[in-house]
Amino acid sequence: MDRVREFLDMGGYAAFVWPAYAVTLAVALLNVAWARRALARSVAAARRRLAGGGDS
Amino acid sequence: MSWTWFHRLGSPPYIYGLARRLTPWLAWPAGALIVAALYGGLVLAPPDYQQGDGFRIIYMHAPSAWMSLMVYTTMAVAAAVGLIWRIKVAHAVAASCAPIGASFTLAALVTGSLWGEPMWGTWWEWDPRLTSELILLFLYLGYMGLRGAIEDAQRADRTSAVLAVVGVVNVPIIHYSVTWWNSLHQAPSVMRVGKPTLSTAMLVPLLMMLLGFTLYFAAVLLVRLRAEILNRERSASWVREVVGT
Amino acid sequence: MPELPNSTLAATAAEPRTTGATGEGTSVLEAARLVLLRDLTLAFRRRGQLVQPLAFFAIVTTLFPLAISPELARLREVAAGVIWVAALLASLLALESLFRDDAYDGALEQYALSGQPLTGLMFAKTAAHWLLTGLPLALMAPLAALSLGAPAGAVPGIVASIAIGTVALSLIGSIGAALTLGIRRSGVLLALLTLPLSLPVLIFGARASELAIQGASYVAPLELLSALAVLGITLAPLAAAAAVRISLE
Amino acid sequence: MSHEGLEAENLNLWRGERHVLRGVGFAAPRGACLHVAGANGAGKTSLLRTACGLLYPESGRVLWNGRNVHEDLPAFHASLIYIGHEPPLKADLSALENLRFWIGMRRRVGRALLAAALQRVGAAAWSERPARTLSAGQKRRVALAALSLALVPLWLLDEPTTNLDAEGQQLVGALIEEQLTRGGVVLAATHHELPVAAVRVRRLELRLA
Repeated sequence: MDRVREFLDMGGYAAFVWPAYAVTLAVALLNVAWARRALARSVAAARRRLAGGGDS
Repeated sequence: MSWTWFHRLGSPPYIYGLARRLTPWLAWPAGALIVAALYGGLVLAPPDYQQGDGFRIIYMHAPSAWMSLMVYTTMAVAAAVGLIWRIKVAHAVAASCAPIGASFTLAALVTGSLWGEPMWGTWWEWDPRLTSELILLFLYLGYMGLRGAIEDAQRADRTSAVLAVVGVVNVPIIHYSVTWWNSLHQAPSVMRVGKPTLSTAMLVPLLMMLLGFTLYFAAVLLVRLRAEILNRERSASWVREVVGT
Repeated sequence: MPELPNSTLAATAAEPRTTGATGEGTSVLEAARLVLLRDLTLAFRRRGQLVQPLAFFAIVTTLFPLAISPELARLREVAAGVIWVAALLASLLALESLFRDDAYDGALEQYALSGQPLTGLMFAKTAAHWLLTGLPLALMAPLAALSLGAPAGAVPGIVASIAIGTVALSLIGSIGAALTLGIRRSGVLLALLTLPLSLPVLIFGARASELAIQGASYVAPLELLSALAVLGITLAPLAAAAAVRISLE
Repeated sequence: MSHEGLEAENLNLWRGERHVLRGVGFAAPRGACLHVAGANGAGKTSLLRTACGLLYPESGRVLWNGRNVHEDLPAFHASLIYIGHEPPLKADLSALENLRFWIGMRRRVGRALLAAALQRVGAAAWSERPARTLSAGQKRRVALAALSLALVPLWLLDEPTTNLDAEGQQLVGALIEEQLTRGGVVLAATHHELPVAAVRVRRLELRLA
């Protein structure tokens, strides 16, 4: 338990290290989510276009 | 000019299919590398003798900064290719890059600031790297602003491509001028903590992280690319196949 | 139609490339001169607009003593920065109209279809912009500098740095103006595109002015500034021409 | 195979989501006038702008004297003049000044030539007035003067007779006939009839998408 606490404490730098990791990994995960959402939207839009008829 | 050559390299259905097949081959190694590097960086690597555990921010800051520049370069190269050879897929690549690059530039700024507070004693230091990173963020914002302001998709592609190319020519000049400016104004009394010298145990996780983020970028790019290709595609036949109506 | 020499036309029709060689056609330099002349003529027909950037520059530099302190000693420390930021913004202010009228009345289209290299014509337009904003700003900057506590000895350095720096600013601005063609209410976007790219000019220019105010040698930053201007002269018209062509698509 | 004149093959052009030109092709050999007809929005202007190389078609090509125009755009542009809906006149310059700058970019013209051209289109009386004060028809006439001065083999005219009175329309016809007699090529997009002898006119009908 102490080792976990020590690890989480980051030698007193916890207030800086963990937010840095959180921000960067959040950006990384958000980018995955955004990309997947963009793809889903484009697929839906393409379906609508095709279903909407016409040749465009 | 050979149009057949264009068609093969810039063929949207071909690239779309390739992107779909390639994505998992990039995404899984990327995830594995990043997780392994996290363990290596947070647990295995010893604390820095000067900065203690604070140096571990490097494992997030350096990849973010690396992404911000690499993505911008990728974007500019794709934009130039699209501009010169009028390849739609290349413009789709450039369009996919911008939001990824901008978000990681922001991450690099935030992590840089979080690193600066314990090391320099201030949340913001007009350090040449951070300043350049800030300007890079403005360049991304300008690029996305320009793209968003133009309604016609084709014109948005080509106009923003010119901006990306102009920007990439300027990035080194900006960085040089900022470094030059910084060297003039550095107060000699402030004791500056140097970047840590990395031992092997520190360096290996960093390199893994950089590689992991590069693969990660490629994977995310390919997903976005598929979306952008679909947005640009007008001929129905192959789209019908891939979206399955 | 006695005024049209038929023989010339026959030659032109058969071989379009000879238009430049027969002596009848207009050279690039001549065409660029015409563009420059046209822009200057137009500007002087609307003198009111000509004064606007200068008045803006004067007002901004007046604001600083009011906002900081009337002590010349304190103002002297920031004088170079104030003058440069004001000059940067004043130059930016005049940019929006650089291509707007030409795009609106079809002149850009005619430039693009003139058979002349559009790059050269863009350079001429930028030169006109500099003559109408950069040069007057450079001539006015000493007044602002003196009012901010700079010594008289600093005048040559400040004039030189603003004159050379605004060349680069006009060139960078021409790219931004060309990129934002056809966008409604493009003012803020233009600033967002142009200002980050202008950063090196600001850094070297302000440094040269600062050294001039301190009475030190300002040759090094002035050389860097000149290098930027030369780089801009070679590359910026290319980018502006590309952007203009795209705006016509 | 090389042809003298302007040709287009299988042009396909999109504007945003609209498929404006669908496989349009034409041949306008020297001495011929191509009348591009069609309803508003049928793509007449787009066709002219594609023909002069401003727009890049998705597929197809435009050939001038048998060569793809995009191979050497400046040379192609030096041999054409394009006049859009609105004559490209600066509001603050006089008709004469406008003409001097416009044509001067392409070839040297002296005062005498400019004056003669303006005289011919009936602009002598108001050639010193700022373009801002001119009527739409008067501006058109200035554009006609530019046409007669340009000395180029290819004319691309968008609605050349709009805003002109009967006499002005006859003038358009006469200018086009002269251009054809010289062996020039004229592309004229209009939904009116062209005041040109029918034997020299080929008609290209664009249909609404």
